[in-house]
Amino acid sequence: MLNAIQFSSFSEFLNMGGYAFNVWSVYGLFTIFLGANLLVPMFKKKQILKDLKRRRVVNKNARPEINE
Amino acid sequence: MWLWFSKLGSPKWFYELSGRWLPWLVAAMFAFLFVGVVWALLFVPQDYQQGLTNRIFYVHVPVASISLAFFPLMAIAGTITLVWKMKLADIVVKTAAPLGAWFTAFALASGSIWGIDTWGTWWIWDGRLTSLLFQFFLLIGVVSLRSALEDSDAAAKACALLSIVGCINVVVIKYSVDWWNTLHQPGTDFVLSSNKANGPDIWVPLVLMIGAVYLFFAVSMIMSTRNEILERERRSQWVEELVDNL
Amino acid sequence: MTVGNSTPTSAAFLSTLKRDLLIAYRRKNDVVNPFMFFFIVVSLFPIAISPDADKLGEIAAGVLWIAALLAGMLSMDSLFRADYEDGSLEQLLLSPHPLYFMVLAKNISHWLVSGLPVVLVSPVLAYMLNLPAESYMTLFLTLLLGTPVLSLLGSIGVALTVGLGSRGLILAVITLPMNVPVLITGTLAVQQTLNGATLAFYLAILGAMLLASIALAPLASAAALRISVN
Amino acid sequence: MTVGNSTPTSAAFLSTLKRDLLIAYRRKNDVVNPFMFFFIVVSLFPIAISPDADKLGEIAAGVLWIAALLAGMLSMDSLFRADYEDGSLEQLLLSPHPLYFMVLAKNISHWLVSGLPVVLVSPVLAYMLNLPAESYMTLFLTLLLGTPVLSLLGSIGVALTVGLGSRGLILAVITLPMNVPVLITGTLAVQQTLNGATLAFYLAILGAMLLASIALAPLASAAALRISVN
Amino acid sequence: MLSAANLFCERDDRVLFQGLNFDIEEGQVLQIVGSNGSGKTTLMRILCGLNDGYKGMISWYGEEISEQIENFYQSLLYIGHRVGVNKVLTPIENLRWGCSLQAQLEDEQLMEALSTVGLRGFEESQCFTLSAGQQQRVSLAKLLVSPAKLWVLDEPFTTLDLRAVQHLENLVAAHADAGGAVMITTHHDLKITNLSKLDLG
Amino acid sequence: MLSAANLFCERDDRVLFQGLNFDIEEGQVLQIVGSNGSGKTTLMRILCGLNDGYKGMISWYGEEISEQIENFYQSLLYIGHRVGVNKVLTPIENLRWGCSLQAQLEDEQLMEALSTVGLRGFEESQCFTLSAGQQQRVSLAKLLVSPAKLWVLDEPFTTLDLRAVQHLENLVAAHADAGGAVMITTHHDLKITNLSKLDLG
Ligand code: HEM
Ligand SMILES: Nc1ncnc2c1ncn2[C@@H]1O[C@H](COP(=O)(O)OP(=O)(O)OP(=O)(O)O)[C@@H](O)[C@H]1O
Ligand SMILES: Nc1ncnc2c1ncn2[C@@H]1O[C@H](COP(=O)(O)OP(=O)(O)OP(=O)(O)O)[C@@H](O)[C@H]1O
Ligand SMILES: [Mg+2]
Ligand SMILES: [Mg+2]
Repeated sequence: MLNAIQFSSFSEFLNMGGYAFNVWSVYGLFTIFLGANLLVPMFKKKQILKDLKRRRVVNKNARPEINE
Repeated sequence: MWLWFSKLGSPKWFYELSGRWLPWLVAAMFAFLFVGVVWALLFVPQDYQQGLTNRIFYVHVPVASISLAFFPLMAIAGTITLVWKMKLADIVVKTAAPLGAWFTAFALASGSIWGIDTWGTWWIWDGRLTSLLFQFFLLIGVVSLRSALEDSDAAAKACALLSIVGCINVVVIKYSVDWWNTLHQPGTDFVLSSNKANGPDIWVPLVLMIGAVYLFFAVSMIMSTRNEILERERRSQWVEELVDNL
Repeated sequence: MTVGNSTPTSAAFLSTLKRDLLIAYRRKNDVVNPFMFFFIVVSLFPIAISPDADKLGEIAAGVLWIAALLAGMLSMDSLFRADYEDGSLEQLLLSPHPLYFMVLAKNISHWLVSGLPVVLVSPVLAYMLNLPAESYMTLFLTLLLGTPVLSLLGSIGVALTVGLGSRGLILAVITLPMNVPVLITGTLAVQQTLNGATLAFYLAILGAMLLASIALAPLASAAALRISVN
Repeated sequence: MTVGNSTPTSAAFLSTLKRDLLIAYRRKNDVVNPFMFFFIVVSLFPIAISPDADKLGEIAAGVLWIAALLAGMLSMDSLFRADYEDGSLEQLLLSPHPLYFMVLAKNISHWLVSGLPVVLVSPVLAYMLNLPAESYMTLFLTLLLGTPVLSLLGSIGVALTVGLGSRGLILAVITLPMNVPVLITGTLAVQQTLNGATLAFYLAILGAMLLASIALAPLASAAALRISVN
Repeated sequence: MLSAANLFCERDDRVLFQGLNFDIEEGQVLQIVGSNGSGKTTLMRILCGLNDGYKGMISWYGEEISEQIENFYQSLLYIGHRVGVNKVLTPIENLRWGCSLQAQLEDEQLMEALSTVGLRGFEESQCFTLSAGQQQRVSLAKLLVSPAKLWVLDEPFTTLDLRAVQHLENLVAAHADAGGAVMITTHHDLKITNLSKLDLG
Repeated sequence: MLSAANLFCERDDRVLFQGLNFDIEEGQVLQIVGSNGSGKTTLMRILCGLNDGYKGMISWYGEEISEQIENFYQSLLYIGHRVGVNKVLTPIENLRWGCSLQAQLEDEQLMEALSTVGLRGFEESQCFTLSAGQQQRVSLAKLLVSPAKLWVLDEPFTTLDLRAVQHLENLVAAHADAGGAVMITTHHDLKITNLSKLDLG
């Protein structure tokens, strides 16, 4: 069922039968698209937890009143 | 059933459940993605008309077809928000809108790049393209409305309503744009999938990629949903415990 | 306590309509500006594209429709704003009548004041842009049926954004895409009747859109208002 | 009293610029919406006029200029409004520095945020509207020089109307006519360079307009602000 | 007539009130007291159906309020922080529209109400030429002609001068005596017999 | 330092004040009193140059004010009804910009000022998440770091709680003691020695 690899060399693969720009830019954008939507929520989670931690500490210690 | 429904509405329950599922989903996503991409790039035979640009097919089609599902999804979640005031549904409306905009943007971009060689132009004012473009605009509208409304309760309801209205509109726009286009450019049909009939070499990687993109959609939605839950429930006991245990 | 008879909804509807027309009459800017805006935007096109009569004639219908759409949409902002700010909107929400009719009354008054003048002046501008003479009637009738749809749809967007401090262009971004079907029908009507299609077909479609939006849009606006006032 | 060194005007200028950019970064809508409006308005034209590439190519330059003008003008509203409402504008008027520079800083930040994205995306839209490829550069450069002029002129109108409760379309009616010379120069440049004229001439004119409006418009805006705050 | 059971409201993660129970009966004047930001305005808006960010049960003559919202609105007069007076209309035009939603009244009745609240001679001036206190009076003129049994007044004394305050207090007392009910917030001490208070802290 | 001679102001055909003469000297606290609408805010805005609908002469250290507006503005700190706090910026960002127009300060000084007014822990929250009183405090933090000699404060006590009011009064007194001058409106009784009053009726 599986065809053979369609390319005989790596440079041929990179060249994509002359459509290198189109194919690779689409796959590049695809990577960005996936990456952004996976990494951004990941970092955001870290940030949120850090922020919550900080606030937890602040809420325990701070007196939100005027200090004389 | 109802119990399950209301439990699903409980953010804490969802957070814990999704926390257990997420690693598996991520693993499955990467597996599908890896096999799908390698197959699509390396093994799929050249198309007699399009040459090797048919590789674009395997990312364009899954993303484009899922992007059409966003407004229905948001409209359903929005209805649940308005009628049953379920918090989780609003979170879905909130996280789906930007992700939908990404999906739509990528469908537009990959389609355009594909078009460079198949049509000889990046863009034509064809019915399907135009309606997808306007879907993109409407999604940006939902995102903007959300970010403009500072009061989160009002924002939730306003976006839910806009999603419902927008869903109707996406449908109407699609039909009217098709009508407009076919009256004007009867010839501009896509060089669509004559591919489909061509046997498993062509469609198995497509199925894999569709699976991968669906999994990606699920993973990304779940991750943003979990973040949103953390932010909204930050005063609740279970989040405080979670934070303290870090 | 001097108590009168309780009001039928029709009387409340008329009273709201009359009030809004009276306010528009007092604030003449609201009447004149959409009209002026329409005029100015349309006259930018001969300047920006070409003063050539033939070229203008080809694009005239589209330009007039787009300018009418923009003028309508940008004038919508005043539909609920003053009422929101002075508290009248709350009074409206607390009236014992279906909000649907109250919103409809405001929509009608707004269209009479800012949409109708644009429709009425459109033949003049069509002449200035050299629209083919056979199309005047089509343009006029489609605008007459189409601009109220635009108003009704726009009012949903306005109701959603009335509570925002800084609105900027968000109203436009929300509502412009919704107007596409109307725009398509209107401009197709002008082009296709020139090619021999029957006007009645397009008018029927616009009429159906108008009926649907009269039936549904005020409901959505009413729901949106309740959300915004919250 | 902890007293620092008194501020040179350049530092106050930079601080105001930075603040406005920061606000724009926080209120992402102000950045995204003018851009989206531009995009949406431009995409209405193929729908309203014709999806035919050749026809679109003829009107592309004019359409892009008009859409940029409208987007710029309608986004202007946010230039001073929030500051007026929260009192920051008064603080600006009471700063020991020439108001000219403060207004200029706000104008620059506003253009960077709402004008520049429009200019940057214009080649893409030019492509979609099938503008002749030779004209991309002309269009881009004329917009790059022309939109700041539109912003600077618009800011006078905004400063005059910032105190008005209901603005509606009055800003548009005031400022659109002022923008006609820029529009003419910009679109002529595109047409005439296609016919072989030199671009430099038009760029020189636009450059002169830009210099003149940098020199004068903030003065007028500053005066208008003093009047509006009164 | 109006009763609330087990009301709970939270805004911005801060609980404003919880487990709140109270009734208003005919003839009663209920003053809601509490410091700034304690939720007085929020409570009133919840009761009037302008805000649905609450949990609990509100009923009107024993039935749930959402079941019979039109009856309720027919009997309700709410005057909030923003008084609902359009600036370009004249007092008489404002009053005419404001009342027309609930009752059909003759212009003479409206004119009389306006002159009772001290606006004789101003009936035909546009409201932006009136002072803040006079605008407040326009909205209070509604109290004189409305058929509503329940008045909900949110800080109605702001910007009023002493004589007007006195007049309004008398009006409130008279309304209660005639079988109406009044719910009112103010930081000012009311000299009304039969006053009950609800303290939000 | 600041003196007004024969000031006259009319708004909407109503004379607010006429023949008004007064001086503010170093070390003085001047409270402007008067009923609502008597023109307190208008007077302050006239003195600051935000309103030019007046007749008369205002001078700064003996010279006409318009001749040396930049010197004057270098020494002036005005906090009006609208306090100049942007809602989307954080307190530290607001303070940084607000001060940068007059003086170059280090971030540490600003942080310290914010924690002195009780905003420790809120330096990085956007201001729309702060309560009205906290927003007011952001603007008052400027008093701690500004080099201005003349403070013009229009109802600075609104929305502040009792401790904050006390703190602000101390601040005003200390500023006067250190050779500054303060002009202030409030309906509240100031417990400050060496207070002069100007009554607008
Ligand atoms: C900007 C340009 C394009 C856009 C916005 C676009 C949009 C879409 C959308 C929305 C779909 C999903 C349709 C559905 O699931 O019902 C789709 C599917 C597809 N597109 Fe594109 N497309 C573009 C360009 C192209 C080009 C240039 C080609 C190839 C020549 C292409 C080939 C396909 C194919 C084969 C499918 C699958 C068809 C099907 O499942 O019915 N597209 N596209
Ligand atoms: N639109 C809003 N969004 C979020 N929170 C709000 C909103 N309006 C008010 N709040 C919060 O709700 C609380 C109660 O406000 P409310 O206006 O009910 O107070 P109040 O008792 O009427 O005060 P006042 O005496 O100042 O009128 C306040 O703490 C405020 O921060
Ligand atoms: N923008 C305006 N246009 C016309 N008249 C105005 C304007 N602002 C205020 N006035 C009038 O000027 C008078 C004085 O107003 P001002 O705001 O100075 O009063 P105030 O003493 O500060 O009152 P308060 O104690 O309420 O702050 C008022 O009678 C008002 O009607
Ligand atoms: Mg209140
Ligand atoms: Mg005042």
